[in-house]
Amino acid sequence: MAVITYRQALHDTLREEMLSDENVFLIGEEIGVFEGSYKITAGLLEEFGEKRVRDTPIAEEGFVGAAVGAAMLGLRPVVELMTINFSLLALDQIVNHAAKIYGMFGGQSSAPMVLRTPGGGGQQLGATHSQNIELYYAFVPGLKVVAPSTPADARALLKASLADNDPVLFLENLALYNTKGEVPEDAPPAEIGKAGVTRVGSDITIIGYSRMATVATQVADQLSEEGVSAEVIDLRSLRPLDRETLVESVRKTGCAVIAEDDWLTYGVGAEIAASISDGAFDYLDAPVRRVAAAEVPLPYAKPLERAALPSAESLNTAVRQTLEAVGHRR
Amino acid sequence: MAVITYRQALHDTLREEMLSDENVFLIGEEIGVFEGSYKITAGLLEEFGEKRVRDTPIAEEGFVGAAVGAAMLGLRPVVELMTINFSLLALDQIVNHAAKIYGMFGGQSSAPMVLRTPGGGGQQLGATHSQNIELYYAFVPGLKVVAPSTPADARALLKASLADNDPVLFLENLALYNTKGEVPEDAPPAEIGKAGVTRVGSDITIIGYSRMATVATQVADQLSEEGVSAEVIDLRSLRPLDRETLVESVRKTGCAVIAEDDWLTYGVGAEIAASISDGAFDYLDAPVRRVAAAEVPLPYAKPLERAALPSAESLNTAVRQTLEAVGHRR
Amino acid sequence: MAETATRSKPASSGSKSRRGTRSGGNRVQQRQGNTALGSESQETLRDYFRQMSLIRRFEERAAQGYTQAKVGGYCHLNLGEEATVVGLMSALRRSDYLFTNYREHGYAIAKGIEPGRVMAELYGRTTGTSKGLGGSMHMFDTEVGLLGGYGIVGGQIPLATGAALAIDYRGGDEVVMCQMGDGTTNIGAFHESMNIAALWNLPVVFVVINNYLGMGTTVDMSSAESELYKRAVAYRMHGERVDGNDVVAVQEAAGRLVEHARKTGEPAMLEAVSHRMKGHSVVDPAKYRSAEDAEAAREADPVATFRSQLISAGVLDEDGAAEIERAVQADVDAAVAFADDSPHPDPATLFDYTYATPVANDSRRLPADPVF
Amino acid sequence: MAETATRSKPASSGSKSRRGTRSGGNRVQQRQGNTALGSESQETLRDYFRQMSLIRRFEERAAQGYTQAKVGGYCHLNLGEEATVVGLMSALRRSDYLFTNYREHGYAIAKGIEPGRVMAELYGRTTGTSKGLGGSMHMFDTEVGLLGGYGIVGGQIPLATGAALAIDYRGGDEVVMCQMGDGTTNIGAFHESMNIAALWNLPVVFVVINNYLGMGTTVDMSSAESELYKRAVAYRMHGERVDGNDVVAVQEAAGRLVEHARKTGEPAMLEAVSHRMKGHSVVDPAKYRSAEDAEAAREADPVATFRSQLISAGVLDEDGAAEIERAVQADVDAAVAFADDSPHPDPATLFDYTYATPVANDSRRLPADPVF
Ligand SMILES: Cc1ncc(C[n+]2csc(CCOP(=O)(O)OP(=O)(O)O)c2C)c(N)n1
Ligand SMILES: Cc1ncc(C[n+]2csc(CCOP(=O)(O)OP(=O)(O)O)c2C)c(N)n1
Ligand SMILES: [Mg+2]
Ligand SMILES: [Mg+2]
Repeated sequence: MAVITYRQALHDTLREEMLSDENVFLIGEEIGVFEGSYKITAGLLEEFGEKRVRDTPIAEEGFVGAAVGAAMLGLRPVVELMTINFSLLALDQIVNHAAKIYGMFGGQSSAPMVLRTPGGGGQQLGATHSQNIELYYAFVPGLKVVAPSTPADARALLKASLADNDPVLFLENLALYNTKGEVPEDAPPAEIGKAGVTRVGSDITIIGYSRMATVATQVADQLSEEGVSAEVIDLRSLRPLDRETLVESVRKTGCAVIAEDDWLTYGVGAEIAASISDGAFDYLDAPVRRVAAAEVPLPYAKPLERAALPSAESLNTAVRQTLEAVGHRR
Repeated sequence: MAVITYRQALHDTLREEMLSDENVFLIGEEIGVFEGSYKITAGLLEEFGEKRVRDTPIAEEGFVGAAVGAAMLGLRPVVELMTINFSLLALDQIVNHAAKIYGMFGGQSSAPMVLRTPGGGGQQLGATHSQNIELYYAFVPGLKVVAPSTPADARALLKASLADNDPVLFLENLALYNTKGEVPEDAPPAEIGKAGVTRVGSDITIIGYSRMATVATQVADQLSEEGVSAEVIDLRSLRPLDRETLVESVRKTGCAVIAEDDWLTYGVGAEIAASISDGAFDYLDAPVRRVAAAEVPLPYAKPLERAALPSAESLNTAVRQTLEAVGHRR
Repeated sequence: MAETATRSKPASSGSKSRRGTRSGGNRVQQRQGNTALGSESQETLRDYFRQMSLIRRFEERAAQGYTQAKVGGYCHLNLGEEATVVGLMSALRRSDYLFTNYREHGYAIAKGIEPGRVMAELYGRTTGTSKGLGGSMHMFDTEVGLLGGYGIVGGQIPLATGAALAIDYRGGDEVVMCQMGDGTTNIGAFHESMNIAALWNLPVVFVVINNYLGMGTTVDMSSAESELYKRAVAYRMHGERVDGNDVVAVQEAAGRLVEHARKTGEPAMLEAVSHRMKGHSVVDPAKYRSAEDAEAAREADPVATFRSQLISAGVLDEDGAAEIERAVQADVDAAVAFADDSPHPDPATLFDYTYATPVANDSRRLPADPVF
Repeated sequence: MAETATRSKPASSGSKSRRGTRSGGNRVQQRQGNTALGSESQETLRDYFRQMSLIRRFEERAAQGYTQAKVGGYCHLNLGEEATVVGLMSALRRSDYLFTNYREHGYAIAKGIEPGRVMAELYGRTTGTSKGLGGSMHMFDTEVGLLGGYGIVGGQIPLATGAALAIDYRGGDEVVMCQMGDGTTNIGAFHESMNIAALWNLPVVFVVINNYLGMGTTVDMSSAESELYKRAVAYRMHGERVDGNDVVAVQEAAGRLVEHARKTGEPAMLEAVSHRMKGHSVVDPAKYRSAEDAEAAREADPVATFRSQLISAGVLDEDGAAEIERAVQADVDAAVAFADDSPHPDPATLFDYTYATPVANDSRRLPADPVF
């Protein structure tokens, strides 16, 4: 079992899948000669050649749509969208086409493809380059959306996504690429649609996904030193959403805090909060709390950016306040 | 006070605003020679000429972006996007540009424009032409989103949107165009960011917007005949969201049902449910219930379409079940 | 000094004057082409006539079905475009792939789908091309290689390009045809995909049906270069224009470009100048059209024209023509009967077509169902 | 027979061979143009040199600021493009409008913003061009008509077209310049906006800075028509190419097109062939570039070239040049000092720039704030 980065896990899994299935190919901007904006695909052009690693013009609608068309004929494209911000330019091909091919035509064809793309702020990239808009995909029937937070999950969910016959939005995060973790090489693909309980606890449930799942774990660790037993749930799959796991946990702990990198109002956490408030109605001892980004176009200047984004500190504060509200004693 | 259709109210208000401010102009596909896909702009090309009523090529990203640029120089474009489904092609210009102009450049310029577009299913237009994706706009700081459900609101909110210095997504609905209502001609512009209590009641709160606000009223009327006193809230503004009005109502009634035309998971109703579950935590006698569209690419065939979409019947059922859950006796 | 690109003079003087009017210049020029019957066999020519007549009659019945509320949603007809449709489809093999816009009933039939299944789709029945889930705009049939009619303007272009990429990837010898309207050449996806297809040398023929109108907007109102085939130049792609009222000319041009693509992998663009005889969709009264223009469209009627041509050329006599017309009438009647007798989808199947691979926790809730 | 569009032979044989290599043909051809000093006054020429030197020095200091962690985010420099930048900006009036991509520091300075305010933006300070909210990619100044640097590739093109629409609407005599890179000509927004500008006759000059690279992707890898100015033909728009290393030639061409647009309202496209001396952004080591290519970029250095030209032509002597260089060095030092001394934005102002018109119930919550 190797300890590798999230980046390496993605790279290695892509390579393995390309070796084992010649229908798998990579397509996107700057993934070949440039080796990927975030170097996930480094070395793959050299190893697999231009047919399997296809550099595209800057034409998100065009090359994402081309991947959809190729998938309809049975290939398995893995698209890299440089960041999720640019995916807006391809949204019509994803939402109105990829997601509808199977249903609209009565199940005759589908679009088995993986759309890899990182979200995330915190790098001073400014308002248009720091967004977390996975909601746009999680909302759409016909798409599946997964969001690994660890190198092991990156591997297991990428394998699952490539084995799936539907279009899968595979959410990465700029801040996770250099994080490390153990990656069992013989682990089976993950099950899409299942959340993971990554820390078992009894006092409070903290829910996150992607970067904020790792922040949640961090905060749980901090709190455990103070005798608080926090359960952490990593959603892993945003669509389908595993409501059962969420509700089961909150029925046990009686309270929950959601940690999300996107904007609060209408964000992914809204559905989580609504679902928990519904499914654990009789068990909740305090309102479900959400920690999310301030609702502003994210500023460039560091002090403002820092103030706007959720962090271990803000999550910690919210967890403590919730524990206080339910009368938890440390 | 005239009784006119929602369509007529939009038409008349556009005309008035064009008469009173020569910076106001209309731009969109088929709005001039064709008189609008849904005839909102009928006659305006003839009256105001090609400068004020500009037919565009089929180029959503191009003409919406052109409207943003024109707004930056102080014009007041009213864009018609034929249906909200096609707005996906312009989303980058709306979300990454219009919504960011004010904040990203430190308040030096803004994009005062109104993006009119209808949502709505139920016309057998199939999966790509029947979506309700106002969420994509309601989620974005920098945008404002309003959704009138009556002719009077259409007028009052359109006036408010045109008076506003920010980009406003003005949500219409195919099923509302022919609905009628009283329109006071001297009413002031509405206040963006405020919901309306359209029926006062004490037993349950029903919340809707756009078409579903009218369905909510209909159901409240049905129930009142049976002695149920339902309060109806029409959101009117999705961004900003008037949580106070919602919570105040539910603190009184103790239970709530949300009626929405979009998909349930991650839909607009998720935020409403989350907000109510939080703000009225100590007052809720039953979980907040949501009535929404089935999560499928909407099929063409009538029996399937009918089954998939929310209606007065499904809302009525959910309200009755919620009343039962709280032990309401008729 | 800098190099300078050729700058052709616009046909009309400014944007203003182009609004609401149509410059007829090019159109007349198109109509005057000598319509020879080419080297096609008499049998082929008669079959073209049969197919064109079938599509004509089918579309008339589709409109009627709409009036009778048997057909719903949007319904766009190929009336006036029959020669183009049949000419194009005759250039394709069954194994070749076709992507179209929403105006595709005729293409579906000419590509080889039973008219009954096409009508059943309009009627929203389980026997339809898309099991009734797609409707008029969204026909599909893997068997005959119709990979979809698409309702989003331009949406089919990236998909078609991607299908050609898959063919190239596998070294297959199929060709993709991507049909679209004149108005569609102004959308971003057109540009992105034309560039990609040319850059990567993909076997796809982009066909623009220039019926001079996108809804009510004329080509002159929407395209700065109104000779649409010239836009191929921006991608170093071959482009040409053909009289879309001439089935033989269309078949010849399309066949040549398709076979060239098959042999070399090179894409091409073909503009077929055509007429839309009726409104944009069944419900559009087309009040914006001038009397002359509507008259011109009626006069250009490709089915009537081809009929007379075949009769003058001795390929058909009046009786033979009438017999074909009776036969297609019977085919359409049968299609309607088939559609009418077919079952509506069962609401219980609502959730069967969202995902190809079932996964845990998929939402299968009706509007009145609670979340928990 | 159908009409046929000209089909120019691609420079290289197929898509495969174009990957990872760069066809040098056009480039050499560009470099050989005779660089005359034109009819500009000596003072103007010296000022061009001053501005070019200022931008050079500024960008070097910006890179340094990045290394010192004074500057964050993405940071794209104009190193190698100084002649283009200064030539273009000299063609505009202060009242003309400019929209650019994210590689705009030099444009901001040459359009008239104090270098200190540009540096302060990079430093994220309240005195910056966008109050520190925009950063390197998002400079803006209403006073000098810089209507924004934009980070989304192609995002500025529709906006610029719309600004030109506003000028046309009001009958003003301003002109819009819309700057973009070579890679940007492949995105849909380019096509849609070029068409709209030509169709509606809008006073905008689209300038493509062809530095042969979009990140690591060459023009040959991304554009089926690699002579980018020829793409204007698809819109019946005038297009031309100029040597972007020649400040006088750039000024002349841009000035001519800008004045033509001012007089007639007609848009145009200008391609300036240029070099990117360093990586795509400050952090890019550009390993993908061949040694010759990197060497060629270094050799083409427009600042050094122009300096020698001015000296040989007697417009400057070595002392005069050195004096200018000292002066711009001082300007840049002052800019850095100004930036360094300027205040960081106060977190309390976080919610002040979301809406221009305040309305009820706006969310002004920090991450740790509860909803209720
Ligand atoms: C992206 C998008 N924008 C607008 C529409 C509405 N619309 C449907 S058909 C049409 C006109 C298309 O004209 P053309 O391409 O010439 O095809 P034709 O209908 O003439 O066959 C328009 C604007 C749409 N379906 N999709
Ligand atoms: C829509 C979009 N896609 C991708 C990117 C990432 N990106 C930033 S710059 C760039 C290359 C642009 O090249 P070019 O237009 O030639 O401009 P240059 O950087 O050479 O000035 C890319 C792909 C982006 N910012 N926006
Ligand atoms: Mg047309
Ligand atoms: Mg470049």
